[in-house]
Amino acid sequence: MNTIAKHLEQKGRNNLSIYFTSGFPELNDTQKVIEELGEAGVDFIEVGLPYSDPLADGPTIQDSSTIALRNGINLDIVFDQLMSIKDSNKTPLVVMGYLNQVLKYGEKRFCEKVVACGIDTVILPDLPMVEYENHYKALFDSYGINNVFLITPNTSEERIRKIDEYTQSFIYMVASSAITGAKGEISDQQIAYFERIKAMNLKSKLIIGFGISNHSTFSKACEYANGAIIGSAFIKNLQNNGIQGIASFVKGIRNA
Amino acid sequence: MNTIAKHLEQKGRNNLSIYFTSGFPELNDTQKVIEELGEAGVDFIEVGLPYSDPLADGPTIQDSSTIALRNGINLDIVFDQLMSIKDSNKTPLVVMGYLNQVLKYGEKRFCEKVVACGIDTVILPDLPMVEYENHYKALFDSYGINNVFLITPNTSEERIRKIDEYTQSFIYMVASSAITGAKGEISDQQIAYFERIKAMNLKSKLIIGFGISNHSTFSKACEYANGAIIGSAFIKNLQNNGIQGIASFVKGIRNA
Amino acid sequence: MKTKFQPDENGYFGEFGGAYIPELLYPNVKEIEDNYIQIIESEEFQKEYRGLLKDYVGRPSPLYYATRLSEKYKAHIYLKREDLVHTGAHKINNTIGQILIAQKLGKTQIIAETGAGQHGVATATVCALMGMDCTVFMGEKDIVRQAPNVARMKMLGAKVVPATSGSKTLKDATNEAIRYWIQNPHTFYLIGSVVGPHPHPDMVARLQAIISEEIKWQMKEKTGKENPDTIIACVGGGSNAAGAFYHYLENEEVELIAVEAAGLGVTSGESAATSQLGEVGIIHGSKTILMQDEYGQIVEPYSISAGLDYPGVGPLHAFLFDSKRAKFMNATDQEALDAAFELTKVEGIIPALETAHAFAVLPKMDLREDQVIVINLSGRGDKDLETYIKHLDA
Amino acid sequence: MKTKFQPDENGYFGEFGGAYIPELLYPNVKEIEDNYIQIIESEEFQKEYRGLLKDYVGRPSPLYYATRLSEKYKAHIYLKREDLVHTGAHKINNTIGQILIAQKLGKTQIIAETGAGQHGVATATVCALMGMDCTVFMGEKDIVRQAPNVARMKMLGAKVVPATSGSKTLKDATNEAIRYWIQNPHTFYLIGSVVGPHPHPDMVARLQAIISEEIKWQMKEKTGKENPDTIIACVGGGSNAAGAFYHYLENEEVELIAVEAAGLGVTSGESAATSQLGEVGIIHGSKTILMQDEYGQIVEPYSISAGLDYPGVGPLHAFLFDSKRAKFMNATDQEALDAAFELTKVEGIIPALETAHAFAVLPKMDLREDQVIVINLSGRGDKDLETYIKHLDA
Ligand SMILES: Cc1ncc(COP(=O)(O)O)c(C=O)c1O
Ligand SMILES: Cc1ncc(COP(=O)(O)O)c(C=O)c1O
Repeated sequence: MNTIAKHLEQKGRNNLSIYFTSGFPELNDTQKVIEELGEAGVDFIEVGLPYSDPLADGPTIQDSSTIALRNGINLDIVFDQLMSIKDSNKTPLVVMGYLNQVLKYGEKRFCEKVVACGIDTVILPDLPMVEYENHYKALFDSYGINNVFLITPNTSEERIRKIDEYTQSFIYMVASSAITGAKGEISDQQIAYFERIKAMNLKSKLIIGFGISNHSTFSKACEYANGAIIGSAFIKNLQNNGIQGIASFVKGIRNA
Repeated sequence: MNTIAKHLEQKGRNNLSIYFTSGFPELNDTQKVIEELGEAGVDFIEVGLPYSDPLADGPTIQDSSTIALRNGINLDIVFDQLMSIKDSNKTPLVVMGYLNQVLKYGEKRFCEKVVACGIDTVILPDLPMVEYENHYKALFDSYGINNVFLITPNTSEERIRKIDEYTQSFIYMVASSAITGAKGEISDQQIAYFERIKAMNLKSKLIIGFGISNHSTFSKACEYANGAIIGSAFIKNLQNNGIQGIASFVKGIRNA
Repeated sequence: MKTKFQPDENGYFGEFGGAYIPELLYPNVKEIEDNYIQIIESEEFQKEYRGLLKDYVGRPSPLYYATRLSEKYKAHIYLKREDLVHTGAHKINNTIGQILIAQKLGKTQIIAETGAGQHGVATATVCALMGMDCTVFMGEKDIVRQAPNVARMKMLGAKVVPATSGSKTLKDATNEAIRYWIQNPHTFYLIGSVVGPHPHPDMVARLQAIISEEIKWQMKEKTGKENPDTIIACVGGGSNAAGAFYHYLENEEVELIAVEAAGLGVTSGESAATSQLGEVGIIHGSKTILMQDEYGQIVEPYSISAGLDYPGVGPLHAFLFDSKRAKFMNATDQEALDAAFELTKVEGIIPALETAHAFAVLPKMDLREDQVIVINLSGRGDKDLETYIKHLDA
Repeated sequence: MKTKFQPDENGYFGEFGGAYIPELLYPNVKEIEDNYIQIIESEEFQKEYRGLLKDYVGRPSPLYYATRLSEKYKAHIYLKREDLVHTGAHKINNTIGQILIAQKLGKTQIIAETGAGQHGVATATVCALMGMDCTVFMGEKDIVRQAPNVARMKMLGAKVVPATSGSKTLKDATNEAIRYWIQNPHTFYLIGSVVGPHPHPDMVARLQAIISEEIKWQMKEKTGKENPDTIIACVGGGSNAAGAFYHYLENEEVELIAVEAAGLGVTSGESAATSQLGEVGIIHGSKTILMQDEYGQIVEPYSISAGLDYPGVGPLHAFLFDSKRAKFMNATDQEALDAAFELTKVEGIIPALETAHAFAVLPKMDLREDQVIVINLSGRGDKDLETYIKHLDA
C-alpha cells in the first residue's frame, strides 16, 4: 500500500502536510528541515525540487527555488540528501517537481532514485492526465510510484471520478483557482466546493492545499478533508525565523 | 535718367557699391553708416531692408537682419532715417528688400516713400520677371522707380536680352550660382561667364555682386563690368570694427 | 483643359501661387515646370510610380469604417489609413513620385526640408531606394521633439542639417533648404508639401491625389457611392489635405474641411492657424495666406505638432479658403491630444500629432446621423510617443 | 484530414507539442481546444477576420521585389512586407484572430506576454478595438530596451506588468502570464507565438497562415508560379515563420529556412539558438526543443533582439527541425545589425532587429542566379532605433 495512503488511513483526520523547498534557505538545510518537521509531528512532507520556471507556484515558492538553485541544489544533491536520512527519518515524504526535471534526469533514473530514497509518491503539477494515461502510469506503476492529481473547483465530475480511480495516495484538492500562496480565510464558495466533493464519496483520501496558512484555515479544511498542505506560509516562516522556528510554526497550526 | 545709371555713366569703370543692413549694428546706425560710406567715397549704397526670412541672403546678412529686427527696425523707421539724411547725403542709394515687405506695406505707399527719400532704384531678389511684366513694371514706371534684375551664369541669352530692355539702372550680375557671402577668389569659370556677358554688348551697365570681398576680387570684377557690390564682407567688417572701421575697409578695397 | 482648382499657366490658383523666386533658381524651377506634367502623365512614369506605390509603399491604403468612433459621434466615419503606408505617413506618396521625376531629370543629389521628420524620413527612404545622395534640413527645435525620425534619417544614410535661425522649425528648415538649393542648383529640391514656387504645389498635389483616387473607388465598393458627405484633413503645408480633396474639388456636394493647428488658442499669440491669422503674402516662393506682422515680417508660428508648425499654407489651400470651397476649422494642442487619446482608446490607432488635429474637430461639428465622413488619417504616432506619454501622465 | 504538419488529436507534431498544463488550467485550455477550429472555420469568423485584416490591419501586405538586394546577392529576392501592417509586425494577424475567438467565447479580459513589445502592442490594440481589458506581462529588461512599445501599450490603455524573475525577458514574462492565467481562469490568454499548450500553437499558426496564403497568389501574380525556391524567416517562438511556411509545408520542393538568434555566437554561452543548443524538454506547456542544463533547468537565453530572446521554439518548429523539413540557420547580434544596416541603405526599409536576423543569412548561403527567395520581413524597426543608432555610431 502507498505510504501516504497508509498513514492517512491510520490517522484519518487532521493530517498536516508541509511543503518545503529543498536546498533552502541553505544548500544543506534539506535534512534539517525534514528532521525538525518530523519532530514537530507533521504527518507527511512534500519535498520541493527547485525548478527554474515553476509555473504552478506563487512568488514565495518561486523565490525560494531561485535561492536554492543559486545555493547549488540539483537533483543529484537532493537525492543524496534524502538518501542520507532514509533510515533516520520516520515522516513519509512526497517529492514535488516539474516534468521537465524528470524528463531531463531520465524518467527511469528519476523513478529509481525516488524509490531508493524510500519514497513512493510524486506530485508533478504540469503532468496532465492524458500524458499520465498514455505513458507515465505504466512507468510509475512499474516502480510502485503513485502520482498525485490535483483537482480544482472547475474540474468536472467525470474527470474527478477518473482521478479517483488512478489515485493510490491522495487527491490534492486545490482550495481555489489560484496558485499556491498564503491567503487569509476560507470563503463560502470554497466550502460549497469542498462539500460538493465530499458528497461524491470518493474512495481516495482528500488533502486540501493552496491558501492554507494558519490554524483557522487548516482546521476549516480539515472539516472537509483528511488534512491540508501548507507551503508558502511555511516557506515565509522559514525565511523569517529559520529552522529553529519550525516547531512553533507547526504548533501554531495545530493549536490556535 | 535713373540716378545710379547717371552716376555709372559719368564715372564709367571701377564703381564700388556697398550693401549694408539698415538698423545694424544699432537701430540708429543707418544714417551714420551711409555718411561714413559717402565720405569714404563709395559710388552707391544698397540699403538693406531687414527681413525675417531673407531667402536670397547668406548667413552673415541674415544674422545682421535678425539683429536689426531685434533692434526694432521696420520700414517706417528706415524711411524716416533715410528722409532725415535726404539733403545731406550725396551718395546714390538703392533699397534692397523682399517682395512681401512691399506687399504688406502697400505697394503704392512703398513706392511713394522710396521716391520721397530721393531713391529711384530697388532690388527685390524674389520679384520674378513674369510678375514684373504683368504688374510691377507699370506700377514702378508710374513712380519713376527702376527695378534691378539679377542674372546668373545660368540665365539664358533670351532672358538677358529682355532684362537689358527693362533695365534703366544696372544689371546685377551674380558672380556665381551662390547666395551672397564672402568667397576668396574669382575662378576661370566665372571669368568665362563675365566675358560671355561682356560680349553680348548690352546697353545696360553691369555690376557684379556675390562673393566680392576684397581688393583682388573687386579689381578683377571691374575688369569685366562697371563695378562691383560688396555685402557680406562689409557686414562682417562692420560687426568686427564698427563704424569707425568703414573708411579703412573701403580704402582697402580700392587700393591693395 | 484646366479646371477651376488647377493652376493657370503662371502657377496661380485664383490670386494665389506663382513662383516668387530669385533669378538664381529660375532655370531649376523652369526645368521642372517644363517637364513635370509630361513626366507624370507618361506611361513609363505611371508604371514605375504605381508599381512602387503598390509593392513598396503598400497602397492602396485601407479605407476603414471606424465602428466605435462612428457610434460615439453618431455619424458614419471612415478613416483613410495613410498611417499604414511605408514610413508611416502620406508623405511617401509624394517622395516616391518626385524621386522618379528627379531621376528622369538626371538628378543625383536630393535636398529636402522637414518639420515632423516624416517628409525627411520619406525622402531619405526613397534616396536609399534609388541610391541618391540625401541632405535634409530640419529645425533645431524639431530635431529635439521628433528624435525618432532623426534617428531613422541617420540610419537611412541621410545628412540632417539643423536650421538654427528664426523659430528653428519648419519655416526655417525650408529657408535653409531653398538657400542651399540656390547655392547648389544641380541638386533637386524634393519639397514636402504643396508649398513653394510653382510648379511644386501642383506637382505635389498631383502625386498626393492618389489618396482621393483610392477613396473614390473604396467608397463606391463600401457604400455604393463614390462621394462621402464630408472629408476632413489636417493642414500644415496642405499636402495630405490636397491629396484627400483632389478628386472631389470640382464636386461641390462634397464638403471639405481643413483643420489647422491653433496651438494654445487661435488668438493666444501661440498658434499656427494661418487662415484665421494670416493675410496675403509671399513665403517660400509663392503668394498665399501667411502669418505676418504689419511690416510683412513672417510671424513665428507655434503648435505642439512639428508638422503643422508653419506660418503659411499652400496656394491651393489659400484659394480653397478664399473661395470658401473648403471650410477651415482648427484645434488647439489640448484638443488634438484629447482626440489622439480618444482614437487610440476606441479604435486602437495611435495617430500622428498632426493627424490628431483632424479628429479634434468632430466634437465641434453638427453631425447628421446619416452623414458619411472620411477623415484622412495622415500618419501614425510613433514619432510622437514621448509627447503623448508626457501628457497622458499629466 | 490531418496533414503531416498538423497536430494530432493530443496536439503533437511528431513527438513535440501536447498540453503540459496544471489541472488548474485544464478547463480553460479545453474550452479553447473544443472550439477553436470550429470558430476559425465558421463563415462568421472568416468574414470578420478577413474584413478586419483588410480594412484595419492593411492586408494583403505587399510582396516586394527588392531590386538592389537581388542585384547584390545575385538572386531574386522578394520581401513579404509584414512591416507595413498595423502596429508594425505580423503579430497583429494573430491578435485580431484571437480577440475574435475570445469574443465568441464570451471573454472580456485579456492577458498576454511580450518580448519585443510587438505582441503586447498588437494585443493592446485589438483590446482597445474591442473594448476589452488588457494586461501585458513583459520582462523588466525588455521594458527598458523596447521603451517605445511600452509607451504605445500604455497609451492604448493596457496595463504593463514587469516580470522580474529569471532573465527578466520573454520566458519570464510568459511564466508570469501563465501564472496569472492560473489564478484568473476567466481571463483569455492571448499568446503571442506558436508556443504554449495545445491548441495555442496550432491556433496561432492557422491565424498567421494568412502570410503564406498571400505569398502564394502574389508569387503567382508576379512570376507565374506559386512556389518560390526558398522562404526565409526568423524564429523567436516561431509564429512569423509558421505563417510564412504554412501553405508550403507539404510541398517539399520549397526550401524553408528558419533563422535563430546566435547572440554573441552559438557556443559563446550568450545565445538563443535553440535548435543548436537545445534538447527535448517541456516549456510553457509544450514538449519541444529547449535550452536547458543537465538537470532540466531552463537556461537564460541571450539575444540583442527582445523578440528572439527565448529558450524554446514552438513544437511545430521542433518537428520541422527534427524531421529536417526546415533548415535551421542562425545569426549573431553583429550579423543581424549589419544586415539591418544593409537593408536600410539599399532598400530604404528599416527592419525590426528580430527580422534583421532573417536577412543576415543571405551572405552565408550558396545562391543560384535563378533562385527565387521570399524573406518574411516580419516587422519594422521603429522600436529598435535606439539600439541601431548606438551601433551605427560605434
Ligand atoms: C502625419 C502628418 N500629417 C500631416 C502633416 C502636415 O503636412 P501636410 O499639410 O503637407 O499634409 C505632416 C507633416 O509633417 C505629417 O507628418
Ligand atoms: C518583428 C518580429 N519578428 C519576429 C518576432 C519573433 O517572434 P515569432 O518567432 O513568433 O515570429 C517578433 C517577436 O516579438 C517580432 O516582433
